[in-house]
Amino acid sequence: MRLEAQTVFGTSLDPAVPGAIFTSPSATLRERSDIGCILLSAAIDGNGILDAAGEAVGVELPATAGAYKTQEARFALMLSPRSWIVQCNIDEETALVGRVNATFADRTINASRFSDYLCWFELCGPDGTLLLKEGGFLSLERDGFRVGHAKRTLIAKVTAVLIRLDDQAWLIGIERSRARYFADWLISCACLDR
Amino acid sequence: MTSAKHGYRLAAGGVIDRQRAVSFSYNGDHLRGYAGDTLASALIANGVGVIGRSFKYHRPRGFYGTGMEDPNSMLAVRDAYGFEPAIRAGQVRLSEGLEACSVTGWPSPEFDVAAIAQLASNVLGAGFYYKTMMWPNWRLFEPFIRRSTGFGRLDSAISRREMHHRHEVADVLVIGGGPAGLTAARQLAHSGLKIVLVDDQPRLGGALLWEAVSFDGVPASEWVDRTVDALKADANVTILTSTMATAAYEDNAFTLVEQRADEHGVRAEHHWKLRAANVVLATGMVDRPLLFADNDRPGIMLGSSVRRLIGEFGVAPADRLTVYTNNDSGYLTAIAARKAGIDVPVLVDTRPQGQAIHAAAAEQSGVRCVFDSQIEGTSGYKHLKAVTVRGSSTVESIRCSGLAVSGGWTPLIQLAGHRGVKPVYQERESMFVVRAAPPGWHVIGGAAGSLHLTTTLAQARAAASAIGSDRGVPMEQGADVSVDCMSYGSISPQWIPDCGARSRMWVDFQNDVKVSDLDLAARENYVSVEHLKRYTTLGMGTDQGRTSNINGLAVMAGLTDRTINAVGTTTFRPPYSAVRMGTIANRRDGDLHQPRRYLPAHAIHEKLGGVLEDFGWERPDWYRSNGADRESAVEAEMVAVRNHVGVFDGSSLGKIEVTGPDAGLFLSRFYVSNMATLKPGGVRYSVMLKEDGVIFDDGVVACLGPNHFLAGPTSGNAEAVAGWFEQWRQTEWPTMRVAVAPVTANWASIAIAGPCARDLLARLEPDFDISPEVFRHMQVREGHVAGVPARVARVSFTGELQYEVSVPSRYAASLLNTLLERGSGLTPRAVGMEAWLRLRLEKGYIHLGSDTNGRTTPLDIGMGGIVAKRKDDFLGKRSLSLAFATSEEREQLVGVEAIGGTLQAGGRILASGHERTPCPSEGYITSACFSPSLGKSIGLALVVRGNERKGETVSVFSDGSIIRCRLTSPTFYDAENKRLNT
Amino acid sequence: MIVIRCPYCNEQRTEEELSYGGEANIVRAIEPDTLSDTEWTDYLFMRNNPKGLLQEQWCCAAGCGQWFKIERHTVTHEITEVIRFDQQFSCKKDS
Amino acid sequence: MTWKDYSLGSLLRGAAGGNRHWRQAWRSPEPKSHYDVVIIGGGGHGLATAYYLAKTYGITNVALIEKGWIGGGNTGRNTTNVRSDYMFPESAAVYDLALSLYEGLARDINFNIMLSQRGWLTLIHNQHQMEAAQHKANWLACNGVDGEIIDVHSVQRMLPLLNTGPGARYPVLGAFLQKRGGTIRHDAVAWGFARAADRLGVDIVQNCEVLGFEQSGGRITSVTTSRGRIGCRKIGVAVAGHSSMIADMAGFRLPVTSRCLQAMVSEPIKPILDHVVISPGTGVYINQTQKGELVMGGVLDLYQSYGQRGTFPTIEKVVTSAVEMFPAFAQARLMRHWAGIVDIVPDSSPIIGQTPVANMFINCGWGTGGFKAIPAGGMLLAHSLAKEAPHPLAEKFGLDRFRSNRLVDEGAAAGIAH
Repeated sequence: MRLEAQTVFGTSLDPAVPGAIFTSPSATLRERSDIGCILLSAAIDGNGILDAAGEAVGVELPATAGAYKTQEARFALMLSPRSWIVQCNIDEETALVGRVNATFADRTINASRFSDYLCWFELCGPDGTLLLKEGGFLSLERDGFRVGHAKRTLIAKVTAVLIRLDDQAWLIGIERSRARYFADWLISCACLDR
Repeated sequence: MTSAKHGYRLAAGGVIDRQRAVSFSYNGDHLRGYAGDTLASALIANGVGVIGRSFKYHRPRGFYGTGMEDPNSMLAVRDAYGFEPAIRAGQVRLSEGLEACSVTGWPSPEFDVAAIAQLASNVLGAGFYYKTMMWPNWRLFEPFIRRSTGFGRLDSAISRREMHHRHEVADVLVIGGGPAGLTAARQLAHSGLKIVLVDDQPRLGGALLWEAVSFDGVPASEWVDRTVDALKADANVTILTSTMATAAYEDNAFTLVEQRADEHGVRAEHHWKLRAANVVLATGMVDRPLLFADNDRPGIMLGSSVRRLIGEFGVAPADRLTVYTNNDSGYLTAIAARKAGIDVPVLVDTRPQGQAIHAAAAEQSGVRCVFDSQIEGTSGYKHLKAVTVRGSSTVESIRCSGLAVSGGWTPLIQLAGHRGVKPVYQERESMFVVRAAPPGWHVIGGAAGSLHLTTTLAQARAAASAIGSDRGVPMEQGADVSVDCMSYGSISPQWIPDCGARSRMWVDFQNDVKVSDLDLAARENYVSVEHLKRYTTLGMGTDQGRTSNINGLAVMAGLTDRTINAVGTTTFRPPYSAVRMGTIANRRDGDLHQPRRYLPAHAIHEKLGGVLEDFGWERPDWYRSNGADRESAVEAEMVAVRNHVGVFDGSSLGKIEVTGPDAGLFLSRFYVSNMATLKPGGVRYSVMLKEDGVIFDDGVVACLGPNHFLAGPTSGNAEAVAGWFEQWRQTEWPTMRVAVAPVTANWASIAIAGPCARDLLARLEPDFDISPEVFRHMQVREGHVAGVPARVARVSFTGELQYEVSVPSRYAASLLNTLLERGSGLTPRAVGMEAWLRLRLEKGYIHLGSDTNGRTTPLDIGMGGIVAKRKDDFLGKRSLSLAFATSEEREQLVGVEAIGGTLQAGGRILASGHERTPCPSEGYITSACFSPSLGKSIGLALVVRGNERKGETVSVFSDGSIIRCRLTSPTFYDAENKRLNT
Repeated sequence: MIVIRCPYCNEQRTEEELSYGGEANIVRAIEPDTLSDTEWTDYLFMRNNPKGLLQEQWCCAAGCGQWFKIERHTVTHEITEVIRFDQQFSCKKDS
Repeated sequence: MTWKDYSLGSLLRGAAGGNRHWRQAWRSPEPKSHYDVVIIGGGGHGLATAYYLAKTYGITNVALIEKGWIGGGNTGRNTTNVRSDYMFPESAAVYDLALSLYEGLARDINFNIMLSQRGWLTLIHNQHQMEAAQHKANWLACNGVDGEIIDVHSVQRMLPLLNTGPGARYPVLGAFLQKRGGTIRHDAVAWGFARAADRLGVDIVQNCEVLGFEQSGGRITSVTTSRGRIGCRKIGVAVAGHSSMIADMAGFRLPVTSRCLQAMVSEPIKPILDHVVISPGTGVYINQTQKGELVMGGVLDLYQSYGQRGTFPTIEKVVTSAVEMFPAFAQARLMRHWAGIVDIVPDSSPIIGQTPVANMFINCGWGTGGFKAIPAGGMLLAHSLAKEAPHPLAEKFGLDRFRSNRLVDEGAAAGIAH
């Protein structure tokens, strides 16, 4: 027996556009249920263990907030000085968690399953920035959020992990229970004619 | 409608589009204006004179201004997209089919029966209501007063305006698109700085749209067009027209309201939050009224408004216009009127001839000027008919249909005031100005009190240069332009005229505050500017004192022999101009008002007929599939758990992984129980306290392996507890080797409870031994169930054998389905919150927040033994030895059983010997239900000295009646714990 | 709208992204049992509340989750210093 | 008493005489060099203290000193709501005393304070709140204070514009109603008490800022002010958000932090809301003034502040919630928002009585709810000053409760903000 996996929006995908939660000429929102991730939490400071952890997950762990490291199909971003999200294919989650926790048997670094904690959205299109900025500043610095960078911030009252893939594409991780609300918010921003 | 001696459209002039006529209605009359008109200019052009009535005396009111300074022209306005119950006509742009209606005066502003109040004006002086209507009771009078107040009625129509939020960051925010703002923006453009220029009008230019100005010999409009083109060529410049900067906050954050209109009205509103490093305040200035007897008659208008009407809209306010001034800008009005062909019988200047720099120019255009003169009074009730002019030795009556007044200028510095700037009175110009601008601000032009355009432009260039060098950017040196225009010159104010009755001099036109009211306030010692305002209601109308404040406090200064600076101004409060509440709320209604949180198996709960309630998460309270109504369904759900098996979605329960070499020690500092001694595979229940000793949260902690714990706070506190852990880790115990990772949403937790729970779990084919002797109560296992990774805790909230199965959330729906479908023969039922809570009540387990309150300690809920055993410290422990925790008055948790009757949560336990309220009480029923298993009404209660009173019979007061109850042990069901240990 | 640059993630954060922790530098005793009731309740309840500069702790709650300290004027709301939690303010105030 | 000359008759007489017969509502005397009692703080509580000190306890050699203008602090900035639906008997006794005194105050001080007992409704959004409301109703009945639960149909009748439809984010199951709750014209309370105290001999000294104290033998002998040194036998303090500063000058600490509480009004509209409503779902409370303005308030701003300027996120929260509760309010226009400095203590209950300085007595800690308690606060502080012992109703509200942690935490007991 094996239980069936279901995505957050598994039952409400727009059949017209495969995988899209909504689409308009200027923006498209998709759920990226193929993205998995794990959460690394360190019990101590020190860059020494970072290298070992990076080796275990196959991507360098960035030591500064906002940096977004990629190595082949792995991506890593810093959540806090002692925690990182490592993105991987969802099928690799178990193996990655196992590898880290085997490397750090005393749990000075712990890997937690995190694929189901965040719902990853991909927002594409020329209006992407405008839509996101309805919910907050994204950055209080002019040009403060460049392509290839990550950020944790508040959008429309919920915390979001944001990755700017390119000028017109974003990955947005939202806590699963609030993902539906977040999508509703973006849809309401996009539905109105500008 | 009315004769042409009121306002009319000039044959030429203005920046309106005379090719595009716009039809609209006013009080049902169909009228026409032009694109580019405001509702105010169109109404004046159509000869509308009386636009409303004043608040207290219902005096006829005409347009006193053309913009938001106008205290009089509040109208209800409907366009194709929405409805404004009351808005100043000058703030509405005319659109096709627009409907405007009066909101004051009954049956109409022209004829208002309540005008009879004027007869009693001596009785209705300042603050009269504080002195009467006390007997027998204010409530008797209140309805009459209330009915007479307010502008406009809300209607229930849903606005079709589109609403958006905008958040933006800029290097420079330029507020005001007149000559000052445009010059500053132009010079900063193309420097790489990101500039946002806002102006509240649809067209940039500010006063250049209507003042007679030329730049380098060409009309100002060409300079404006050129400048705007240059700004638009820079992609870093954002121009927002029809956009009001409504408020300024800390760190140069602003709110802006942008209206986007089409020919049918205001189609969309964008509410901006904008933060800028630098701010250029170029908001200009407005004229202020002059005080004289009967200065409130329709037909009397601010001089600057008259010039704007003529210059921007091609509208004459009257065919025969007297001008009254104490400064040189009045001459500009007279000359503009003459140029437009309006008859100007006389210009009355309060000053000596020597001061009037434009007198010759005025006389050249055919205006007779009289000096050292005052207007002593006016006549005409619904429209001005004549004014009486008193010179040094003469008195003459001048017939006229309009009077333009200019009593000096008021710089619009409200936004600086929002930041706490105290305006300073500058004697020479008789105006309040900003002396110390907030950091990063530059106040220029009219807002800075500049009375000549040359000065204004120089200030703008200086501000731009300062910003440029501040930011280290290259700056195009703006070319000097030669400006040809008339200066506003100089002023000599005379605040209280020495002729005319003070009880006829209006200071506040909307609220009917007169000089005599200020007199009375001064006599009664309401002399502080705030007392003055509040006692007389001066400046408290919808115009927020734009025309009345300065005159009011200058009069008060005179009455009390103080300087104007000593009196000071009232504080400017945001917003600068009233903002529709719907604009602020924007699209945040219904489900978007506050995020809802959904369980991972939400769709299944809906399918099962779950009645969802917001418990912080959307959770099923009960299931329609289990019964026709709440009571029968809840009972069926309870019976299922007690007799076979129930399935409950507890996914919202908090899950925090605490890891690292010091994880156990770390947790032991929070919980009353020592978590450090928990062995892998073990689970322990406990409570945690805040430092004041009060219970903050409860839950179980599982030890998943060495240095690896999973804390399970309550659903409602999950995020707060994670934050609490992290705060202590960072701030007090930074050397502990521990990490805190909240992972709640990652896992769906489905509890299966009941005598058949093990059988049901077995059908999920766990890959570990679940036999009772191996997997015991208060233990945890990690492995796989139904082929997916799982954590299974054997814990019980219901008193039955119970497993909590956690799987990654993507499997939640499938797990729930599987449990309900694979349970054939075991008849599993979905169980909702209510049944779940009643089951635990039978067992006597506390529900945090119901059976504990913000003062409950572990000593009160029977955990004193555990506290006493702890030798080491934990948060809140020290407070348990303070007097409060050990006092005799503590309410302690007990069970209660009804002796006949039904218990209800919230019932008060009366002090013994009392049978009727009011009387002392000693605690309350914290939870209650009818127990199907026990066949009686039971509850938990917090009762003073409860522990020693078990067995006692008490009276409980609830909803007006009293029932008898027995205090018992809190555990009603299976006190020996046989069932959960099976 | 208060804006603070978090000394950990180096982002400017608006007050909506931050949480407030009140007065900084309140240290919990290692052994609370040795404190008198007065000392303990001082720790629990008594707070600096100056009209002027106040040293306080904030958390970059919606950002990197780190607690840090600032010195801020309680009337103007001007922030005069922002430091990491393990750093000392440059000039120690009297009170 | 002769000074009670406000009446319709005197208005008519005044009108006939050009309103020249009105006297100063209160004098502005120069401070004397010594008083029996100096009261610091010319807000409602200080003024009420002065009045009751003179009226009830016969002590009239009193100066009330105020930094700015009387009623200029929270008294003139609050949302003017009054109620007494408190659960702890000690709180109920204080707030009900206040409301009872308010009920007779207009005639007592011969000044129309416009008490409008239009009913105070606390909405009930869910089952948990319903149980809490039932507990409250039962407890109030035990305390002898009025209050009842009404069902959603009655709520709809009273508040026809309230959003009770299926799209409402916060469903309404009913409401807790205290009929005696309502509103009062806030300035009138300050001015009325000032005038009455003045007529009984109290010197009200405005623009008189406290700069320090002179102490001897653990007692304050004089107050140094911006208008000179004023000697005193006893001293009363009622300065709300500025309590910590006075305590600082006198040499003791308080469990008080000062925070901004914002309030706001819309432009006036025709009567549309006849009661005072609070939604525990959003923490927002609303009433409509006699002038037609919608008055709204909500939660405290995030941080300690003496700024008297609010922050926009709070405004947005309050307005958005008001519109969610009453969708038609979207059409009303927000005219003005402002802030007061409130004195927050850990249990949100007042501190009344003796301070560590022998002859100094304090009244503070009312937090967001001081206006509704003004007459009681004044009465209890006056008693402390007169008798140098707590009033029986104030015994549980001493500063000493923070040493034993015997707090009176109404909000914690209710499980919702109050």
